[in-house]
Amino acid sequence: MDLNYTDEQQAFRAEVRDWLAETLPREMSEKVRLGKRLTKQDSESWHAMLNARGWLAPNWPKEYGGAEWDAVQRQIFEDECCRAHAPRIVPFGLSMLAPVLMAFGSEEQCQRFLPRILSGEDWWCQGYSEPGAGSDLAAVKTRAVRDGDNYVVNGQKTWTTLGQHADWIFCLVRTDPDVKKQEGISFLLIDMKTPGVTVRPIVLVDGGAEVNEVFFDDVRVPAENLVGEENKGWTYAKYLLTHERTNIAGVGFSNAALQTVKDVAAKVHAGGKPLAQNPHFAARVAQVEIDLMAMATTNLRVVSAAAKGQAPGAESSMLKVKGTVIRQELTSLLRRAVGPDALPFQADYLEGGDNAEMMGPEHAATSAPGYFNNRKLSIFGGSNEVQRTIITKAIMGL
Amino acid sequence: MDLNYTDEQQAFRAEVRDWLAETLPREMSEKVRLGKRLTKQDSESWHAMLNARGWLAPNWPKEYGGAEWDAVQRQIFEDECCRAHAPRIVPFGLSMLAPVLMAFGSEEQCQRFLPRILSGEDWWCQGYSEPGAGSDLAAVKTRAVRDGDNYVVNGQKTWTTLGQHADWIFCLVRTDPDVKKQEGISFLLIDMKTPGVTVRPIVLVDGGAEVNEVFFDDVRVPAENLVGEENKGWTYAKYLLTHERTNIAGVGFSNAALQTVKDVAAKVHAGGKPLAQNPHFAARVAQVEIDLMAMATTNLRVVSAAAKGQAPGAESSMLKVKGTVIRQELTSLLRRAVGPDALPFQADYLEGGDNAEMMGPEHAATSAPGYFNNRKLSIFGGSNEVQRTIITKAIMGL
Amino acid sequence: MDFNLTEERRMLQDSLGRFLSDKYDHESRRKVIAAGKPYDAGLFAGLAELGVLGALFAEDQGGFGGLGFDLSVVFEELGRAGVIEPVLPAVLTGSLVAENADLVENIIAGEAVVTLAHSEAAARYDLNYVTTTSSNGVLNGAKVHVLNGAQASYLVVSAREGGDDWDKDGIALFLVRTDATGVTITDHVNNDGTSGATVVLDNVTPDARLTGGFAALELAVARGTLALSAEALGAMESAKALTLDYLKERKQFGIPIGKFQALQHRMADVLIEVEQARSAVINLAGHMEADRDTRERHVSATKNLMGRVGAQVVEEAVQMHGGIGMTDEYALSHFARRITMIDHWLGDVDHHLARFIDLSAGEA
Amino acid sequence: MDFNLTEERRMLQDSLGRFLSDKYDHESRRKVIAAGKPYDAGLFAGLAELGVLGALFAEDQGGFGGLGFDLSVVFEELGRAGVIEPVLPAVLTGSLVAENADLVENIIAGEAVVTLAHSEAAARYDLNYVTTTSSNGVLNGAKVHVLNGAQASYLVVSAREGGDDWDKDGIALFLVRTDATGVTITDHVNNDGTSGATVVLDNVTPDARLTGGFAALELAVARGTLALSAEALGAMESAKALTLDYLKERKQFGIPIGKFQALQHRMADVLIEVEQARSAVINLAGHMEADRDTRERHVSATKNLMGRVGAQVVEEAVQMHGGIGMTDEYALSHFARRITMIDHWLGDVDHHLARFIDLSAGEA
Repeated sequence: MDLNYTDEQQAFRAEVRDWLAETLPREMSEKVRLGKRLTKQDSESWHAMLNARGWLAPNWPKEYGGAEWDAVQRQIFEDECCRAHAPRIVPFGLSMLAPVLMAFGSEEQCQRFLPRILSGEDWWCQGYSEPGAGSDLAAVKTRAVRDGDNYVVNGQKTWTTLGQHADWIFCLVRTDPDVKKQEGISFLLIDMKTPGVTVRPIVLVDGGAEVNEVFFDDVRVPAENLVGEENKGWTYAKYLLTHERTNIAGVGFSNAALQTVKDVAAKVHAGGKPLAQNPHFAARVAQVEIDLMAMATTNLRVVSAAAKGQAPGAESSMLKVKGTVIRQELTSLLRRAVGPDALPFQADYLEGGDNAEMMGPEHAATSAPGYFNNRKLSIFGGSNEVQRTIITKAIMGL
Repeated sequence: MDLNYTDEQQAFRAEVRDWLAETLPREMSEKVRLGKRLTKQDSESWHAMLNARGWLAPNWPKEYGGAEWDAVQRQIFEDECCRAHAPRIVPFGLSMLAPVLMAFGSEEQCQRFLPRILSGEDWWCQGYSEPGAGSDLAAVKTRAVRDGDNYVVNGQKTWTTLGQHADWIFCLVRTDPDVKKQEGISFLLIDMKTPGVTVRPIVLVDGGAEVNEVFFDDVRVPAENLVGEENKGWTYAKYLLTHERTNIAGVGFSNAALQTVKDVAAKVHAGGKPLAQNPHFAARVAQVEIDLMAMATTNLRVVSAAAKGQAPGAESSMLKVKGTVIRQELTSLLRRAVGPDALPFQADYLEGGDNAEMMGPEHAATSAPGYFNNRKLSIFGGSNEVQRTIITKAIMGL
Repeated sequence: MDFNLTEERRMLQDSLGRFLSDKYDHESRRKVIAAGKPYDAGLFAGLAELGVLGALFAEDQGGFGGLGFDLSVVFEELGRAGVIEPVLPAVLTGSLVAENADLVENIIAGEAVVTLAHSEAAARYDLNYVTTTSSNGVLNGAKVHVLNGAQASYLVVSAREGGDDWDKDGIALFLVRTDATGVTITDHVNNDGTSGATVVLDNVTPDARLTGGFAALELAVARGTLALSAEALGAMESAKALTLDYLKERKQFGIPIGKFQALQHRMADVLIEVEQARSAVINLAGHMEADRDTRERHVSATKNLMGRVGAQVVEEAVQMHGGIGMTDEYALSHFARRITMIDHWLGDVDHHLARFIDLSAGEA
Repeated sequence: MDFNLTEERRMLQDSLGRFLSDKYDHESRRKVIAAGKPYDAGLFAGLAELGVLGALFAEDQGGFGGLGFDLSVVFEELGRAGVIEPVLPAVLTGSLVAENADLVENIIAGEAVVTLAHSEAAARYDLNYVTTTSSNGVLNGAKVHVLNGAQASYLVVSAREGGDDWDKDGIALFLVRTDATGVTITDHVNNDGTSGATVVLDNVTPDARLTGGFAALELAVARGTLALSAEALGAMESAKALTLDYLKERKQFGIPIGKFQALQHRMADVLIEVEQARSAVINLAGHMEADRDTRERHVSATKNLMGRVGAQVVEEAVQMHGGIGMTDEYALSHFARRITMIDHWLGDVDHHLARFIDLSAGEA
């Protein structure tokens, strides 16, 4: 037992921290720190900076231009990025599609798509969820019918995050409606510029439009864009879901959010004293900090086992649930810390407009929208209800 | 809308309060206040005092010697008894069996048993639960086979509260094993002195033995002790369960328990100041007090509707759940208030021994056992899980 | 003890409920907000015509209500429908301008919005913090979170005539025309769709100095807290109803999600807590006319409970709905925002918990 | 970073686990308590022989461990089995009597129980409250909650040489023979089956004045807190295992109750929180040798978390079991009592939450 990082790991952390200090533009980290929304250009430019340094794809093998870090290195990198308020890397191409292509795609597909993911030429989005399906991902209704060298796709996807920026979408489509629902699904890559693809933004409770509906109306997709075998898509999807769960605990995000809460509570006054000295508020913050200290270690235990090649089982579901509980509690603490100044809806400020006059203290504008937006954490990516069922069933062996 | 009691109701409250002040022996109320265990004699003597005043059977009709109070009067009486730390009236004969006899028993049974319940000559206990059945009360296995003018009973009951003191037990027994489980149950009255009845106490986590197992080994019960019709027992049992739910919210108990917590917190010191001034502890107490203020009104709303003849539906399940959550939180606050002095197990003191030297402050001895014992509140009388299912199904109409 | 509404209040409740379900729906409300309008003037006029504003005033003030249960009946219905029209300002200022009969008449007719300009940037939720000054007959200072400030014709402004920033003594109240010289009002929309404003007062001459200081202000805010709490209750009832429908209708893995026991049990807790919220509103309404200490203890108890239950109802309702519950298109998200933001108006859970403790100890 | 035990610690863990599952069960423990015995002397000797006490001391003290992770490994196993034999006193006093090599040898051999007589009736959980006096070479005062006081041959007694009742400065530590003139020990059983005592000191001449004052005491209590936390973790693991078995085996309405989704989801939270508790114990063990402020911040973080999680595990395990979980016959009730009472030893959730806040602000 040793809670200390090795000298090598500490050197790596220092290297990452120094690089971030030099490279990450101040206006970008301020946007992240203050919870403002990032533009497409922000994301693309951060993507390019990481790619230039060779740190864009932590879990890719070196032959494809990846960093090939182990799980502990990846955790250190995540922590430092959160600490520096770096933008979150858009994961759909890099961490979700790429592992599937490497495992199940053809050599041609890898050669064609992977370099364009790294270069940022292709922005990918995910076409999994459908209206009315919720956590039952296998209930795919979008149909793909083979017609010569093409599939003809009809149907609808929803909750497609940042689909409005995307060049390509990877989709689960139904290629056989007559078998068990998991067995007739295929994994198809679709160019968003193909005729018949329509994107409609969904405005959320925080006033933003980060998710979309994507409609397919007789969309013709070359058969070469099928990944792996027809009707085996469910296998690939499940593989992807495992990969989606890296950094699932979000310890770095929570550490940064805790710091934000503390900063605000130190500045804001209640009854003439800093809110940080209010015993009730201090107790709430201390409670979540103590939980986070423990979860950071729970996370490292899982990461450290993963670094030794042990596959995480129910652990990643546990981290998902506890991680989101803590993150949501922190968003709730932030809106409470901000107090009445959480009332105004400052749309211009949220969208990152520089000349918008801000009302109230720092973080006031983003605290309520952040609270509302982060309700998604326990819904998306396998709801916490689904995770809880997985945990108990796995451990009971039911 | 009017939150005030009528003049009549206020006069009734004053009458009850005065009578309690005059009648309730100090040593008895001190036992209750301090959470000590009552002896059989304590219960019998309080029973006799109430009977002498005509207040023993609030919900019985006058013809049988009851007080025939409405729901609001009953609530006032309960509140005042709790406030005065009166012993709880043992309910098995008075509030559970008696309504069943009045509704479904024969005239002979009423004439024979009701006066003896009032006089205290017969102490009744309840034979519902069986080992392994839990909340599934219809899973009765104890068999009663007709043999001439008798039933021959074999089987086992459990969790029989205060069965060690009882003269009689009312039992659910299976008289027809070949039909749907609810349809082959009968309601039988058994004299505990009959050969073949054995009572074995169950020691609980608090060191006390308030519940028992009751074994029946070829016990011969006269057929005249069958209540109502053979195989209709489930109907009577359900009727009884509704009656068991009077004062289900336990507002009076919670008010008394809250006062106890406050008294202890005012006396006990933490860091040189009264614990009551500790902001963390004060916040816990205030939170439960606010919940209790609301629940008292929720309870009065239900009681007041009941007084007008409206039958409570999901409301009584709601009161059961919220009432037990609050009561359990109060027992937890009490043990926390007492602090390290909750450690010693003071058996002699608990049993009410007067010459046992008490360690630590008042209530120290009973705080931990009280916490453990009151875990039962969410288990017995229809577990909170069962209640929650009832609530949602009733309101969704599922 | 009687938990039934009087005949008059039941009639008001029924007619208001009918009016709102006929004239008001989620789509029309969304359109008003999207169009950048603070509210629907026609609808507000309709509410006034129906007597909604009159119900907030006593008979000797020209109304036909004015007691705690009048406020709770009206605002529960407004909350249930998600109304953003400026009824609350009349509660916050009504008792303060009551002696000005003409103005009250205009308020009741829906012709004048009079709102409270009291909060200041550093006050957070403390009612006694006032730095705006009144001296030499003019007011100077800045007010924030002024509800419907840009739509109001008059403001009730708190200003200090003596004492330090936190003193209860020395606070006076003034009636100020919004078009008076030196008044600058900047308008914004709030997260719950209501309209807020900041007000800067630069050597403003008030129309009148009103009777009553801090104690009158505290009572006005108590009435506002009751109105907000009842509104939150109504909104919770709507969120609850939407969720119950969703649990029945929505199928996953082939069965209605309301059959999943984990959701049933959590929904049971939501149902219980909404009843608790209703009782808390009744408690506050029933003690609105009690002595100050009793009333204020109930103010803080109720607002604390509404904040806690509100968060639970919002979070559970959204979670049980899944993604759809987070969309602007679906009514739930609007109720969620309103319930949540009510925790930020006139004191949140923590503020009122601490205040309840102080009041219980006789210290506030 | 490495979350695996060293080879030595793993061997100790294995042999201790085997020894306890062979020699120790719920029935035998119950019989010892029912017979009014404080513990089983034979079993305690067996534990000593196995090296359990030696693992608590460093090599230069005659042991073969003494670090945070040695304590956590030993006490997790003791907790898992529900051991009431007096191992904890050696943790609470070991670092204080370390310079007395003969005494340490006796402790390690299981021949002497040396326990801490520090708490006083009005101290609650505050370590700095001491009114027992040391003057003119004799001790006078009264101590409470002395673990295994009636079975000990020596006490480490804290007494005040200067300062007021709450000062950290002026506290000194003394070694006192339990059979010394003027020592009166009254013993009792605790709710968790352990043996406690009150000690009255009436002009008692100590055997020795020990090196170190409050700082040494604080470290000893930090080690005790780690031991208690690890023990609670072990007990939680047992409560969890019993509950998982019960969920699988117990049928209601014809199906295993573990198939009920509401219970599955609550059990998932229990499983998550037990992992949190394990991490909290690791955090404290891993910082036991850190600087004082870091160490004490982890002491309070861990003890607070253990108290919260402990209550959740106990309450959920009992609730899921139903009545059977409340019976003395069934092992769960003993784990429930031990886990709950650990919240009352060396500071409960509230005490340590407040202390964590103070320590984080550099104020304790």
